[in-house]
Formats: sequence, C-alpha cells, structure tokens
Amino acid sequence: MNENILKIDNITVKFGGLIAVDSFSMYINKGELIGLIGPNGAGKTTVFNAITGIYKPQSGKIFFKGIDITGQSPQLINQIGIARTFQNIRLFSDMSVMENVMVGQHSYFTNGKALKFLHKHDPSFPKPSWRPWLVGAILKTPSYLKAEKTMKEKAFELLKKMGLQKYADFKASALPYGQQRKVEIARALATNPSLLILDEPAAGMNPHESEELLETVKKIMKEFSLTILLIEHDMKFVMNLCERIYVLDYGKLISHGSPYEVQNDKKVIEAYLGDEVYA
Amino acid sequence: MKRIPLKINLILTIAFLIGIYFFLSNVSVLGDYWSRIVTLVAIYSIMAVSYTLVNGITGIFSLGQAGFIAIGAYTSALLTLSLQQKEMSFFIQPLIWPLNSIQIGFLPATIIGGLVAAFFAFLIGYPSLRLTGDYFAIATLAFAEIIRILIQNLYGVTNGTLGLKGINPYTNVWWAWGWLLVTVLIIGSLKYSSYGRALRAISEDPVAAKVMGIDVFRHQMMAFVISGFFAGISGALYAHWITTLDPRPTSLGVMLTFYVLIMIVIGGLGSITGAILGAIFFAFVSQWLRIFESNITIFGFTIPGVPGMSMLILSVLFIVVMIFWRRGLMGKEELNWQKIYNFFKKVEVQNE
Amino acid sequence: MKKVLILTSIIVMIFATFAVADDVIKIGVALPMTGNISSFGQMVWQGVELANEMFPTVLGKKVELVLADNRSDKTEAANVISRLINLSNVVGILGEVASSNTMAGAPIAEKYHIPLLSPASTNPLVTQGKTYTSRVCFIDPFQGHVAAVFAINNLKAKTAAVFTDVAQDYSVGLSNFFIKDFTAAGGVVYKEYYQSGDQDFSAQLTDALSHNPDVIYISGYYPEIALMAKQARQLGYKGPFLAGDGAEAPELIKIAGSAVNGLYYTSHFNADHPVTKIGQEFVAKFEEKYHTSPSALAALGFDDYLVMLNAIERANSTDPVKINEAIRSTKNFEGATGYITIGSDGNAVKSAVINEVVNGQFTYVTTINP
Amino acid sequence: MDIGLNALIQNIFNSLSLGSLYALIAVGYTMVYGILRLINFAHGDIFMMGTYFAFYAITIFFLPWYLGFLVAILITGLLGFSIEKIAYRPLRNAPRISSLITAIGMSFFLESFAVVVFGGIPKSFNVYPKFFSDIILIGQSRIPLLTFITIGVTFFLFLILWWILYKTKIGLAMRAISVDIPTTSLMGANVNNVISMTFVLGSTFAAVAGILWAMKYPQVQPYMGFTPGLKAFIAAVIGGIGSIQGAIVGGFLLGFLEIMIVGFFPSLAGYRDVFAYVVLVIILMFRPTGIFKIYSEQKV
Repeated sequence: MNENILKIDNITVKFGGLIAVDSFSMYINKGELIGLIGPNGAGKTTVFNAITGIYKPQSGKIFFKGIDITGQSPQLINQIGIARTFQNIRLFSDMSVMENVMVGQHSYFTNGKALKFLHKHDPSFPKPSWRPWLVGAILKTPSYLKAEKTMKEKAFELLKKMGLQKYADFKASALPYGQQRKVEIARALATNPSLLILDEPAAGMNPHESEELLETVKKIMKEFSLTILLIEHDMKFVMNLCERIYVLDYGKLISHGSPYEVQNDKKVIEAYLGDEVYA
Repeated sequence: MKRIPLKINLILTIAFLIGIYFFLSNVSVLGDYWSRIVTLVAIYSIMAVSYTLVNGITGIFSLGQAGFIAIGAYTSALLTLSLQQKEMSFFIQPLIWPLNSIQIGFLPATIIGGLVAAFFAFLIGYPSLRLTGDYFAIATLAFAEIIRILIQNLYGVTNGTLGLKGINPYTNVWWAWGWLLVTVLIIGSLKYSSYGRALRAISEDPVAAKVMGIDVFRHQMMAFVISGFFAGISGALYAHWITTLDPRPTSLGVMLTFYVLIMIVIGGLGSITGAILGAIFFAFVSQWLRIFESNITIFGFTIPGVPGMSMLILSVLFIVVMIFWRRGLMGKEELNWQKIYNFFKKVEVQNE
Repeated sequence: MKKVLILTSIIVMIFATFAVADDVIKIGVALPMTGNISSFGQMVWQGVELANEMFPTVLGKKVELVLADNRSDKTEAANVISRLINLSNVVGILGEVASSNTMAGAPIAEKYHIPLLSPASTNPLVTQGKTYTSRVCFIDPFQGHVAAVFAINNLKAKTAAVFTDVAQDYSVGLSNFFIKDFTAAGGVVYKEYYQSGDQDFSAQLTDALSHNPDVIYISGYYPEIALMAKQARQLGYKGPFLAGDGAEAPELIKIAGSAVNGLYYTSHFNADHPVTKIGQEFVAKFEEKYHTSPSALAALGFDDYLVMLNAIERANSTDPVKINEAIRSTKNFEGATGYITIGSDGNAVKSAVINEVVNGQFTYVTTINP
Repeated sequence: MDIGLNALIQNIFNSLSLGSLYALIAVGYTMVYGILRLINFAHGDIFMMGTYFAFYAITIFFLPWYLGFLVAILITGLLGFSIEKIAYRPLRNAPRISSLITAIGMSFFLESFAVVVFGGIPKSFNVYPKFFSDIILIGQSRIPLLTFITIGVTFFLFLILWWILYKTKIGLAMRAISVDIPTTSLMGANVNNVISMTFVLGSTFAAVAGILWAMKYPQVQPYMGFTPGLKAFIAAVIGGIGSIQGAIVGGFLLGFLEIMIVGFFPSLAGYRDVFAYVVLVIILMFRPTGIFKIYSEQKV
C-alpha cells in the first residue's frame, strides 16, 4: 500500500476570477510533521479548507491513505481521520470545555456513512453495522449510557493530557487564549484522527506559551502516533518542529524541502521580503 | 453559593411533579375557564418547546411552525370526526375515499397527526435545509403558506374555507399536560445527550461542527423532523380543544408562528423550561392585558379602554427583550432547583 | 429589589381577579372589537348598547352587559365564551359575528347549557346539531335563494358572473347556494375566484366581462366588493352588481364612490324603510345617539338583545335552560329587522330586504318573504 | 379574438402597474439587505404607515393633496430613520437572527400601533384628485390615468435613485458599504449616516408606493402592508436580494406572473399565492442569489 498518508495532486481552487490555489501538490508520509508557510494571503488556509472538504477544488485530486477524498463532505473527511483547528479559534463558546471535547467524539454514533465509504474503497475496513443510537440517546438505554460514560472518561483523559483538567467545567469562552488553543487541539484529537492539521497554533501567544505548546504538540504526536500538518508564522516554531516545509506564494508552490533548504531558498526570501515591504 | 445535592434535587423534582398533579386534578375548582386556559397553556408549551428545538437549540431559524401545527390539527381531526359529521360538513365537495369511512380514537389520531406532520417536515426540510440563515427562514415561511393555501383550496380533503367543525372536544387537562410531559422528556433527553451537544455545536458554529465530524444537514433534519412531530401533536391537541378548524391566516397561519416566536424569545431561545415559561407568560399576559382594553376606573375617573392595546404592549415587550435582554428569561440554560435556590438566596440578601 | 418586584408583579398578575356584582341579570356579549373584522363587531355593539339603553331592565332587575372582545381570533372566540360563562356567570350570550368564531364558542355554550344567540352568523353549519346556539338572522341558503330569485325576476338576468372569496366560508357557501338556485332556474354562471385581502381583480374581471354577463354576483365582504365594483366600472362594465349582506357598510360607498351605483344586495334591514314600529323607533334613537343611520348589523345587534330579553321575560326566570327554550319558541317577535320566528332548530325565519345603492345611498327596493 | 387582444392589453397594463408598486417596495427591502444583510420585515408596515400619514395629513390637517403626499413621504422617511436608530442599531453587532426577530417584532408593533391609534376599521382613501381615476381608451382597453401615473412616477423615482447611487457621494458610500462595512468605515465614510440614509430612502419609496397603492385600491387598514410587503420581498429575492436592478426586474416579473396566471387561468385564482411562493422556493433552491447575482456569502 501507499506510505503517503496524504497526497495532494495538482489542486486548483478559484473564487470567481481569483485563483487562490494554483495547481498545488504535496505529500505527507505517515508520522511526519510538515509545515506549510507563506506570506499573508498566499492560500495556505485555502489548502487546509480544500483538504478538510470545506472548499471543493476545481481541479486536481486529494488522496488520504490512498483513497480519493476530493469533494467529500467535511464530516466524512473528519470521520475517516483528518482533524483540524482554526486560525481564529472556533470553539463552541457557550459550551463547557468538557462538552467541546465531547462534541468531537459525537461521530462515534453517526459514522455509518464514513465506514461505508471506507469499506467501499478498501474492503479491509470493517462493514458498518447500524445501531439506533438516536433512539438510545432519547430513551437513555444502557448501551447508550455505557458509550457515553466511556466517552466522558476518554474526554477527561484527553483534557488531562493537555493539562486542561481543571478547566473541564469552565465555559470555553472563559478560558485564556492560550488554553483555548489547547482545547481546540483536544477537541480535534477527540475525533480520533490519524492526520492533524493545525492552522497557526501559536498565533497570538507569547514566547513562553508557544514554547509550552511546542512541547505539547511533540508529546501528543508521539502519544497518539499522529501525522501533523501545520501552518505557522512563527518561523522559530516551524524551523524547530518541522521535518519538511512547503512554501506557498500567491497560490503557487515556490519551494519545498528541509527547514534549512527552504530558509536559504532565494524565492522564499524574495517572497517574504516582498511581503514585508508591501504589507 | 451552596450546591444542591443530587438527592434533594430528585426529591424536589418529585414533589414538584406531585404538586403539578394535584394542581391539575383540582384545577376544575377554579372553574372551567381556568382549566381551559391551563389546557391551552400546555398546548402552547408543546408548540413552544418543539419550536425551540429548531430555532433555539439547533439554531436554524424556521418560520414554518404553523404549517406543521396545521397539518397535525387537520390530520387528527379528519381521523376522529364522526362519519355523520363529515357528511354534514362536506356539502360543497364530498370527502375523498379513505377518509370518509374512517373514525379512530383520539390517541392514535394524535400520533398519526404527529407522524404526518413529521413526514411533511422531512419533505420541506430536505430542500430548505440546504439554505442558510434568512433564506431558510423565508423558505419555511413560504412552505407554511403553501400548506395553508392548499388546505384552503383542497375542498375534497379539508373542506376548504368552510373548515371542519364538530370535532370532539377530547383534549382536556390530562391529555395536554401528559403530552407536554412526553414532549419535555423526549426533547430534554435529546438536548442532554451526545446528539444535543452536536445540535448546540451546530447552532454555534456549523462549519466547526462539520469539521468535528458532525453531519450538519442530517442533524438539522433530525431536529426539524422531531420538532415537526411535536408541532403536529400540539396541532392535534389544539384541534380537539377548539373543536373547529379553518385555514385563515389568523388562525393557523403566520400569526400563529409569530405568537409561538414571541413565547420562545421571551422565554429564552434554546431553553426548554424557558419555552414553557414563555408560553405561560404569553397565555396569562394576553389575558391579563385585557384590563387595558376595557374601561378602567381610578378615583372616579374612567380611562376608556383601547382595543388592541394588549398586542401593542406585547410587541413592545418583544422588541425590548430582543434589544436589551436578548437571552430572555432563561437564555439557553434550563431552570433547575439550583437556579431557584440562587434566585431566592439573592433576594434575601438584598432584603437585609 | 428588582427581583422582589418581578416576583410580586407575577403574583399580582396571576391573582388579578375581577369584581362580581349581584342583583343584576348578566348577559354576555362576545364580539370582535379588534382585529380584522372589528368593524362588524363594533356595528353590532352599537345596536346592542342602544337596545340596552332603551330597555335596561327585565324581570324588575337591571341588565348588565358584559362585553368580551375575541380579537377576531378563533382561540380567543372560544376563550371568551368560556370566560363569560365561568367567570362572569352570564345567563345568556349575544354573539358571535363570524360563523367560524361562533362555531368555536358553541360547544362550550352547549356544555354549560347557556344560550348563545348570534346576531349575524349566517352559515347553515352554525346551529346544525346544536341545542343552545340560535340566531336572529336568516341563513345563507335563504339569502342565496333570494338573490337568485331577484336576479331572475327583477333584473331579468340570464347570465351571471359569480365572484367567490375562496378565503371566506361565508362567501363560498353563499355562492354555492346562489349558483344552485340560479342554474336551477335556467341561468348560466361564470365562476371567478379571489381572496379577501386581494386588491387587484382586474384579471378576473377582464375574464368575466369577456362573457358579457347580465349581472355580477359578488358573495364576499364589502372591502373587496367596493374595489371590485370600482375596477369593473373602469373596465367598462355598466350592468348591475348583486351581493350578499357582507356588502352592507358605509365604507362600501366611501371607497367605491359612484362605482357601486346599481349594486343590489340582500340584507336584513333598511334604515330608510323599517318594516316595524320598533324599527322606526330604533332608527330615530340610533340617529340621535350616533349621528348616523344604523347599519343592518346594528339592527341585528339590537334585535339580538331584544329577543334575548323577550325570552327571559317569557321564561320568567333566569334559568338559562328555560331562557333557551323561550328563545327557540320565539314567534313573530317584532324586531327592528322584521318579524322574527325562531324554530326549534335555532334558525330564524324572517323576510329579507333587497337594497340598492343609488347615488351613494342605500335605498330600499323590495322585501322578499320566505 | 378582438376581446382576447383587449384582455391582453388590459392585463399588460395591470401587470405594469402592479409590478411598479412591487418594485418600489422591493427596492427598500433590497437596499437594506444589501447594506445590513437584514430582512426588514417591518418594511411592509412602513408602507402602511405611509398611507395613513397621507390620509391624516389631508383629512385632519387639511393640506392640499400634493402637499399632504409630500409631508407623508417625508414623515415616513423619518419613521424609517427612527426605526433603524431605535430598534436595529443596538443590534448591529448581534447575530443576524436577532435583528431578524426584532424586525418581525417591529412589524408586529407597527400593526398593533395602527390598530390602537388609527382604529381597525378600514378607512376609505378618497383624498386624491378625482381626475386620477379618469379613463384613457387604448383601442378598446380602458386604462385609468392612475396606471400611467404609477408607471411614470416609478420610472422617475428609479431615475432619481440611479442618480443618487451613481452621481452622489452618499450613493458611492452606499455602494461601498454594501460590499464591505469595516473597510468603508476605515476609508472615512460615516457608516451610521449612510445606513440611516438608506432607511430614509427605502421608507420614502415605500411611502410613495403606499400612496399609489391606496389611490389604486382606495382603502387603508392596519394589516394592508403584510401581503404587499411579503410579495415585494419575494420580488426582491427573485431579482437577487441586494441588487437594485434585481428588485425592479423581480417586481415587474412578479406583477406579470400574478396578473397573467389569474388572467389566463381564472380557476386557479385560489392558488395564485402558491405560485408566487413556489417561484420563490425554486429560486432559493437553484439560484439563491436570484437573477442578478450580487455577492456570494460563503466565507469561512
């Protein structure tokens, strides 16, 4: 089988006349930590939105574990193993931290479509078996309550690992910024991903917080045997963390390689200098 | 602040339910008028709770509730009407075949009314839920109006504008409050389940919910259909309370949707207990405000009553709540003993 | 402090009760005083109020009218009947106006054996199968019949365009009865449909006029009739209009002006041609009090009160069941709208008046007896 | 066949005059939506208030009709201004649903207000000069002068609107704001003034439509705004809400649809509104941006 966990093949995303991403390709191997960088408006978040199914690319294909997922719905893509965070934190602010994480676990009850999809493309995945979870949830049947209890324990476990257990009952919006980022990561982890996509996880953090986050990311990566793709502006963060880096400018891939290679690429320097000058 | 332990919570709840039971079984002492109003309050509450599941908890703004209420009302009424009554009423066009020879009991008719309404909710939700925000609101409003106009024109099924009359007055305090209990238990249980969390997540941020693996469309559809079911139930209860139905815009049209909207906005969008409080508030206040519509005599001066005053006051209240107190009585929270305890605690402190 | 206020106000609101006085005979009046048919309610109320002023006592006791507004709303229509019976302890109820509202209230009156006497609900279904619901007005089949007879005999019409308001049970029923009798007598009808609240009828009129009908029969209410007449005249129609009692309102002429000249309508009453002595007295007193001539609805309201009062007198009791029996045995009672006989089915048998609009005035044409 | 042609001409003029009125009201909906993304449910009731103002200006204050109409139009503009200021401005940054609910409340309020203050009984609006209802013969079709006046006034108002939008500074600001509020305010335009101006403009148009409406169907009552309001809104959606051209085209389209359906299929008159709603739903399903696509909403 394919060792690429994610393979993007020449995708193009347009909005009206504007080409946001222009025949972009990349691949990620299992267990890698990849960075995607580029000046403002380069199309990084658009790439993320295309991977997670929020935008449909006009052309090109996206493969996850060798399965073509182009144009699938965001929920299906999430259920088969890609989770993400947002650049501007998008927690469910009226809900408690615990509830936020448990929302991430909800697809356990409703993943029939995703299992069917997987089974169709790769018969080695188990066939889905339908269970009336909704009726169970309303009537509070023992099997539902058991599932819910397991979820709760797992969610608490996750919060513990992220160092958030003391905030479990807090409203998400009541947390400091840095902690909210962590909750968002915990929530993404709760969906059981094999690929985690982080959109500027360190944005708005002070050096101390971002240092702490760096450690957390490394820790969870090991613990959950994750593959991670991230966008980050904090160069130090990226250079310290990533094994390979892709550089986008004006929707086009301009450079790709190890942090060292990218750092010394003329095109990259130009792009960033240009950005500085005109920003 | 002191936390009320679970045990006391449970005891209080049981005591409260017993209290309600005694209140309802003795409500006839207050007179038939009050037991009618108490019944109506329960019917309004079911309408409001089913509406808040969509508009509050799931956060999609539907303006089509009256359509489902109407479907439930007509379906159940057509099923319980006596054959003789059907023959008498349908004098412009006879009633179509299966309906003209069926008469069934109230309970199955109510449930079928709910199911038919739920089915229509599915039919309407399927295209409409692909729209967002205001567009969804308008589409549901349009569908509700289409339903009403069809009822108005399909003489062979609904007797058109002549409406139905002579519907058996089955709905009493027990049916209405019994169904309210069922509605609250089911929708409450749904709200406090994994599915409810998903619905609340959708109401806050549909895109984030999608990316968390939640099939937004299916969940919204689920909420919409369940809401349609209970709207249908409330319609069936209403039909057997009022005993005559017609498709006027003022009786089962947009107006009704607006009334229910007032209830849930005042109660707090997204709160089940809030919806009930809103319904109680609406039923009593619109009765109480009648004072302003009849002449009032104070110290020998007679202030002439102004017709229409009660609706004016309600609409002002509605706007004021929206502007200054958007969470209404309860916000998205539920009323529980802890909150009541806190409320009285604070009152005491302030009195000292 | 704020919370105490909230609490007290809630308690006050719930327990706000209404004073009850004794030694009077209470008659409930359930009418739409607000909402979209409020004008009908207010006209009926004028008649009832005047009748109460003229005849304030019965059985030596003062009559107290308890007015309850149903806001033209059906839920409220049922509620106010219950409210009048249970809270105000009335011995009988005058009302309601719209047939659908009367039907909503009737089962409650039935349950408590309180007579409900409607001034103007003309739909045949209203009293059907009811023991305690009666009325002082004639019913739609009779009205439709009268209109058809009048069209054929007096207007010499062979073809008629019939405009039905599909949103009003009143109109649907009336058109139905008119068409039945008109076609039975060999006439040809062209059916057109509209809805109350519509303001543009040019499409239907254009279609109807292409058949050159001898008469246009409009079975709806006056707002639409006025607009329709106006638009029909603009489209060049010169023939007569014919309508039911829904046409009767001063606003008809105010809105349509000269366009409704040549509009005939079946009615309960004509103020310029009262058929009874009490009718003349009523018109005089009414003009004195309100400075305008009374409408048919006011006259019906007046009669409604009188029939109720007369029934109480004949029953010589305030027992609602006896009053109801007396109501249903009213024979040739002299009211403002004519001699009223109420059968055991609760329907009134009485003559109908045909009025015509001539130069902005409702003028009496003829009386047609049942 | 002669009758058929006459009927057709008659129906075309009917459609044009009904369409003009829908278009005039729809413009108000669409401008507010374009700028605030708010469905101003109260717009139909502003239209109703406009006719009442005209009625009372002439019957109580004995103004000559032209002056009465002018005063009514100005007062209605003021009403629109105050509604925005009192009810909508505090909710500018609230979720859009909140402002939508408030708009529904506002509609409810204006209707109840009219019932309480003006009374529920319809009033006849016979306060305009009689020559307006003179008949002009075209072939054998009889067209009231008012129809021509309606079409003419509508055309004239749209010229003015075009001039305001494309030749004045405030018009430029309006167009800019409808694209992007924050950026425009950064560029120095006073957003509040521009939004107020939009409401004033939309309300005055509604008042003109109301007066023309009341002359055509000469009665005023508190609930008269609901149906035309809803229809005009449908027109705005059909045309592409947010687009002025769309509102105009949509208004005329709906006018034609309604008149022609009833004109050619008289037995379907009872279902007439169903057609309007079905068209609305179809447009929403398949082309939610209407005929004139003005913006796309999807922003993540």
